[in-house]
Amino acid sequence: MMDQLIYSAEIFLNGLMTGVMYALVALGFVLIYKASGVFNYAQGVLALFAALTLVGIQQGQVPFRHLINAIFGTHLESFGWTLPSVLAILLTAGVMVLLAVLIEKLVLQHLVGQEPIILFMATIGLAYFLEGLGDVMWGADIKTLDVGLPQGISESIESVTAAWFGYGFFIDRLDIWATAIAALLVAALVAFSQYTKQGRAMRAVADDHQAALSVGISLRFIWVMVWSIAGFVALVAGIMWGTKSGVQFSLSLIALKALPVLMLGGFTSIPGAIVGGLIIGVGEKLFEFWIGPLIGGATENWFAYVLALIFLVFRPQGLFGERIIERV
Amino acid sequence: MTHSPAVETYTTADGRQIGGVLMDMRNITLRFGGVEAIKDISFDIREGEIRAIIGPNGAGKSSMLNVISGFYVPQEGEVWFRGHRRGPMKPYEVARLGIARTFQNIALFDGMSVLDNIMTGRLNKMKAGFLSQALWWGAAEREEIANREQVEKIIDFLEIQNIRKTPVGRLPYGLKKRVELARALAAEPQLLLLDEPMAGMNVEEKEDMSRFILDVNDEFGTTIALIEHDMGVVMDLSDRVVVMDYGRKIGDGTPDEVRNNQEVIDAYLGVAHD
Amino acid sequence: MIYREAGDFKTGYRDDGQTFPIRLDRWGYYAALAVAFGIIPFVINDYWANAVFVPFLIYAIAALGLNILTGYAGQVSLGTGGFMAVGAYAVYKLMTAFPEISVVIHILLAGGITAVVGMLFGLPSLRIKGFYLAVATLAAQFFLVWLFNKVPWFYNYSASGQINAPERTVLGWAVTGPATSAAGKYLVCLIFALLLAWVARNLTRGTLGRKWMAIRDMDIAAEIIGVNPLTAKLSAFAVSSFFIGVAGALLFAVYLGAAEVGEAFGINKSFLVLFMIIIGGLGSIFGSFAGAAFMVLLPVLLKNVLVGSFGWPTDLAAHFELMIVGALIVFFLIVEPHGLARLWALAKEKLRLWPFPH
Amino acid sequence: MLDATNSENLLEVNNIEVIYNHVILVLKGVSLSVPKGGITALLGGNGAGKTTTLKAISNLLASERGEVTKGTISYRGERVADLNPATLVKKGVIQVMEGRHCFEHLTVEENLLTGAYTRSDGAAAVRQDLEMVYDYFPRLKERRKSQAGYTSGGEQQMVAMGRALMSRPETILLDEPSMGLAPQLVEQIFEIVKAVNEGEGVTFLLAEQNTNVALRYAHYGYILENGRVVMDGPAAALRENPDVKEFYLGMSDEGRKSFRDVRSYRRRKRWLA
Amino acid sequence: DLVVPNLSYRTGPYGANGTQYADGFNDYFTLLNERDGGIGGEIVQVPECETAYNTEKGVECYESTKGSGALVYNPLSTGITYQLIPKVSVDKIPLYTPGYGRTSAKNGKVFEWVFNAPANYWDGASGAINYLLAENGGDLNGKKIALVYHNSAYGKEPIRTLQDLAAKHGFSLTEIPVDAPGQEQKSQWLQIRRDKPDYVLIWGWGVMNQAAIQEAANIRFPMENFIGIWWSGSEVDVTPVGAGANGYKALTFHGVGTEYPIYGDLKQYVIDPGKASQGGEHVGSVLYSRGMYAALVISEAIRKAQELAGTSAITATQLRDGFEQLDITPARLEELGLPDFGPEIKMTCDNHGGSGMSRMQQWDAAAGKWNLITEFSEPDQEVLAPLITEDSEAYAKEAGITPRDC
Ligand SMILES: Nc1ncnc2c1ncn2[C@@H]1O[C@H](COP(=O)(O)OP(=O)(O)OP(=O)(O)O)[C@@H](O)[C@H]1O
Ligand SMILES: Nc1ncnc2c1ncn2[C@@H]1O[C@H](COP(=O)(O)OP(=O)(O)OP(=O)(O)O)[C@@H](O)[C@H]1O
Ligand SMILES: [Mg+2]
Ligand SMILES: [Mg+2]
Repeated sequence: MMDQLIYSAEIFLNGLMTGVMYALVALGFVLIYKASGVFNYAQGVLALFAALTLVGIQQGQVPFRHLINAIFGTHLESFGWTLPSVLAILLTAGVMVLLAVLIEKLVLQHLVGQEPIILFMATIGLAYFLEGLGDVMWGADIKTLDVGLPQGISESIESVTAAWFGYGFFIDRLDIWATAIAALLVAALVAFSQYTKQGRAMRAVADDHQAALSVGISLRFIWVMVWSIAGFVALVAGIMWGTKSGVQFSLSLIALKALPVLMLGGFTSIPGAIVGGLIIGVGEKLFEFWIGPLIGGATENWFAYVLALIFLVFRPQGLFGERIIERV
Repeated sequence: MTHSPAVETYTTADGRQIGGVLMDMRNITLRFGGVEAIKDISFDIREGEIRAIIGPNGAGKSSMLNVISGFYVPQEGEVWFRGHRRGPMKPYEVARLGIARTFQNIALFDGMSVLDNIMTGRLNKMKAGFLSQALWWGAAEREEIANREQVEKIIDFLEIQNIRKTPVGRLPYGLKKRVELARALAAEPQLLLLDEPMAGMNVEEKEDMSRFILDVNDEFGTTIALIEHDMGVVMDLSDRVVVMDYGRKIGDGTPDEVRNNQEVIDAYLGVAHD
Repeated sequence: MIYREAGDFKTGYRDDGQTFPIRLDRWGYYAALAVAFGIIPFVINDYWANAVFVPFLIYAIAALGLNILTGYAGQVSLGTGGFMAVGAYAVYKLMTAFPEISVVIHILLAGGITAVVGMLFGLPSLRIKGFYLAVATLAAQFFLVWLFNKVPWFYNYSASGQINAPERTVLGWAVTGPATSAAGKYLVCLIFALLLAWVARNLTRGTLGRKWMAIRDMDIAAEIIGVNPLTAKLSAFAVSSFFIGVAGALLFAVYLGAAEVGEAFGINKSFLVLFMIIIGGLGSIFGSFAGAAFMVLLPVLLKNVLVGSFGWPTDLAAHFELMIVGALIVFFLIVEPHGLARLWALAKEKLRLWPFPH
Repeated sequence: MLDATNSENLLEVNNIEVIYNHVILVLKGVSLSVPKGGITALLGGNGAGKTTTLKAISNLLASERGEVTKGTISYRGERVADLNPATLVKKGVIQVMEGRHCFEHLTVEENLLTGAYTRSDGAAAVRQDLEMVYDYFPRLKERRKSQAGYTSGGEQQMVAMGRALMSRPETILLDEPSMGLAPQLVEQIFEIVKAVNEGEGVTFLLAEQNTNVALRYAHYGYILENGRVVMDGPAAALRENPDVKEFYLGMSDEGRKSFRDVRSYRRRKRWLA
Repeated sequence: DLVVPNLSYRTGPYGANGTQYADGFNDYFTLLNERDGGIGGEIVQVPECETAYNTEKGVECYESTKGSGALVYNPLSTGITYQLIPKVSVDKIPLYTPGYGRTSAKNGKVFEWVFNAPANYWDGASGAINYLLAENGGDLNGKKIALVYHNSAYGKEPIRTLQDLAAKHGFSLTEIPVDAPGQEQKSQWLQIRRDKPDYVLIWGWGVMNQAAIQEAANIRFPMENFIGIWWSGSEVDVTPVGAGANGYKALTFHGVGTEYPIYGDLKQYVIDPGKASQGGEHVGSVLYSRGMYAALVISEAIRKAQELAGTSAITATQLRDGFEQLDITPARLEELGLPDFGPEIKMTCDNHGGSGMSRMQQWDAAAGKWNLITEFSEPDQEVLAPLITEDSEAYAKEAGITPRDC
């Protein structure tokens, strides 16, 4: 029994950190939802795209080389450089801003005032497009992402816990980093949206497009800004997940792990994304540990959703979501 | 509590018969979190009369209608309808008692045509079973035609024949208000609640709307409770007026009584500019 | 001015409520039926059946189902894949447990079972709305897939968890199993699709349909004018799930013949069907068919053009296919957010005015 | 009172046509001019096109799938068609939209601050104007920390006006400020319009259904019907016009008609004959 | 011309793996065409069709290529294989699924049209256990073995076999499912870290492999005790993990690397003239070699069929006969430029699965290559044979097939 408790504690800690990783993806959703009421399904693909671009830039791959090779019969491979991580990250962030501008110009601008489900569909279309584009640009093979983040067990934590409990906890150093970065990101985003002029404008746009226009807020600027920030958040998520499990197609599927986090935390709340992530992370890991063996395991795919569902029945707007104003 | 509804009846100046108490609100209190939207208000609505509720913005008028139609459940107080105390009820159950209403911010079904919107008013009159509907056979088809005839009468009455098939989303404001009225009428209610039916209309349109309200009251004998900010309309149409202010009742009586009540003038009317 | 309404007088409310009020539409519909029953079955081959018609018809049924829920009753669902799986596994269990009973009855029963499951997962819709509900329906999607993968009873304890459709006949014709002819598959699906479309049409134009639409457009107002949200929403979930269950049963038994739950009924199915109804048109029966046709045909067409005609490598073609499908979805939403059905209606409206606009 | 005829025209609307959704023709040639420092009223029934006119001026039509297909609008002699709403706000034209349109989830004060979005004259100046707005609307100061979504209709109207003032506008386009407000509040709002107009010299173009009040406070009026200007003139003159009296003020020769007495056949408007 | 469609997947969750396999498959036929003018004078056409590992697209691909006289299918997907098994028996086209698909298809009496030599999943399971037996002096009593598997038809295949083997050899088996795609496996590996199994087997595909190897490295699980099935043993699975993956082992049923004579020809006839599939990026990788090997077996079956039928333009039915009498001896392999590349493949009417031999390879992270560390060895037919009979007979009953006499 004592063992089980100690194990639970270890799982709890790991659950927290996994939750942070989910939250990183969820954050991007929240930002865009907050600022435009758009449920951006493409967020996961955005993370994939960012990671692909980062690897491509860092390793000097020639974009579209398959296409070029197929059409012109050339054998382009790479530019033959390797850029330092920081520079590559900056350049990628630039690409994400460019992407945000294009998305605004080509998609969002034409869909102002449409129903949410239409916008949601548009982002699914966007997801398809970006997925294809990412493949065409950088190839579909699995890529290794290394920006110098440490990985593997943290020995100090292991030895400390081993001394305390007689069982060394496993904590991944990458997760520790992810937690620190996520905390920073959340603090910065909260401060931004709550206390700055642009943040206020962003929330205003979320409430009422027309009214925001009427006071002179430029929707286009706000949207480009928000999508750029979301693109940057996607880049961070992409770096974390890419370092963890390589950069390839499945990276985009982490979006599915972020959705229950959103539900639980509330679509509009930045702190909600983190808290929701932590609850989901811990919940699914502990459930798998305690209940999983009784019902055959592999419960993690659905547990988060069912947990969020049950939770929502009692609080339909999520933990920190804005109260749904129901008046007639 | 054994309130017996007052049974006295009277006849108005223009010869309409006002009956006994139809709806009796007793000591209603409604709170939202810390906000007390309605504070211990009692009033009644008599059969056949036009009863107005007035008061400044945020006084709790709409909330009161919402209590009547079961959308808000008051923390305290009792609602009596036709001499029976109404227990906690879902809004759709209240609707089945014969209470229909319109809304302050138009609540039409935007994706449906005018005709379908009005037909929704008759949902509770249609009883065909699932199978009959699925196969469009027997009761379902008969019912549809019978109810359609009723609805066409209302369409004629409100003079909206030419927009029958138009999706309501495209209609101008005034017509929407009229369609909402039609939908409420389609339910053949005994009590009709109108929340600012003439907001955003000019005098001419208000005149039209007044005519419809009076005709409904006259021809079908429908009891009407009405919220309005246009004092001209209120004073001209209503038999009795309740005045609310920040959740309290500050006046109740005939239009003339209310018009001359100093508290009402201070809280609501301001200086009269007739 | 061939296409017009003028002169098409209605003399009663019955006529006014008919499905194709304009004579030319009616003719077009009869002509389509004649081709579907009189010509296609005789010329269809395996490729056309398996790559085009059968999936189109089956997805049209699923799209009808989802359209009832999402398009008419306004409840966005991403659980379609899971519900199709219920239909598939139900029909599999029924087929293997009661081989002597007609497979048509099994398919209908599978729909019924799915309807019950759908209602169960529809219960939260009373509290949860909008995207929260959409995401919540994913719980159904993931849970059901897990269940069918995990509990061996559902796949009759086969080693790998795959299910295989045994051969069954209707009136002596094989309709499931490998020996089924192209025409046989096609006709079964066609008949189901038409019957269900007719039922959907009946339901949506009557009382139940109005309740659904009222809930969709403004649920609070609907409740206040007398719609019971519980029965309205649950009936939408039930009817929708019935359709989707039938589609799942057909997909497994008639089309694929073998299925593995995670692969055949994964979340991509849910999205695919949602695409269909949005591209086709929310709240439109015609739109369900148009959307299904679009999403089934487009990839086949693109592949044939890019690989077949341009001779591109398959992977480039596949990547471009993704990009083109994605871009087209966005394009369609921008041009006409209300889908192909609305485009069609607009085109007809223009035709009606032609040659004298305004 | 300002003499409208002699002052410079800030805003000129010249024979504009507006079409929604490529098919619905709503304005069929509307022209008006708004003199600097005046209060100009735009009157007319439901669907006459008042809101559409205002939105055409502030370039808010695009997001409703509407467009100006003919005619020109110029502000201080400059064509506004190519400006986006934000630039227009910077140039001093701001619209208070019909139905108030507060930012529900922002507090009252945050709502007001969004009004200063386009300004770049520093936080101190903004604070000062915030105080000015609170002076005009003391009620808002009390509720500064409440979420706008939970304030009453009248308070929301004040928020919307205050928000517009925060941009230090030269011209305010005010759409139906009286809709749904209690009579006392209507007076109050118009008093404030008058005070701002006289105190800060802000020009107003206001669309109203409540002809009675509007014509008491405005200097000049236009009457719109079915997308056309059917009448215009100084407010005082309009008030005396028999048609306006009958159809917009509800007055007959013996004073105000009762709403109970309108069941009879009515005379056609003269200008439609 | 001979038509051998290549139902490949170069997109979707498993695109990275599918691409390499498809390249090897294509290149081998290109080599035959370029160097020998095809097989028996007939040019081999390899129309490619993208399935994205999706069963419905697989059906579409099957239908669209079948009309052009397809001789054999090799979809590299267990799901699509299950789909096609009933179809090919009606259409009478062989289905060749080396190392994947339905294991009991080995029984040619029931599965007339399906071939899965040289090895199937159960052979693999037994091969892994045999290897461990050899390492432990023939005794696994009391050892703990964990199976980390892809929670799908593919991953579940070996469980029955392993359970039977566990009973036979007295080791304990823990089954740990991982849902697709499987990039998040923290729970699974924390469990492994707690349970401390002696060995971990993995049945993974796509990102799941690499995530598992990464997590194993993270918890410092001894890599030499971590063994993958052949689908979990390619370069893409280990390279992202870097040095941490050193020592990881995987089964294989063919050789790897470019140290075979055939690569000289490949370079001369295919790669240098620029005819390599997708630019020849993956030449020599594990999955490339496997695709090439599959093509080799098919081409040998075609040769055999031509020989039997006495005509070069064979039909699908004739190809079935070719498969059933196929015998690829070591000498023949040597002739083909791939000495000792695979085990001897000998198929008969009732044995469609060959000998089931496999061998072990180990990853050398520093050199960045796989090294073969054992010879080919036989699986435990004593355990496998009854399982195969049982499963195939169950299928025959369900599908109403009367097994043929052989
Ligand atoms: N659902 C709700 N949640 C919180 N507060 C509410 C809710 N509904 C109403 N209120 C509050 O109750 C009070 C009364 O509102 P109500 O809508 O009844 O006013 P009203 O008299 O109809 O005003 P108006 O004339 O402006 O329509 C207001 O302060 C309002 O903010
Ligand atoms: N987005 C839109 N799409 C289509 N038609 C519209 C749209 N907005 C307004 N209309 C139509 O344009 C006409 C004029 O509308 P507008 O809102 O300008 O009138 P208004 O004078 O402001 O009326 P109200 O007093 O009701 O506010 C109406 O018939 C209305 O139905
Ligand atoms: Mg109200
Ligand atoms: Mg207006």
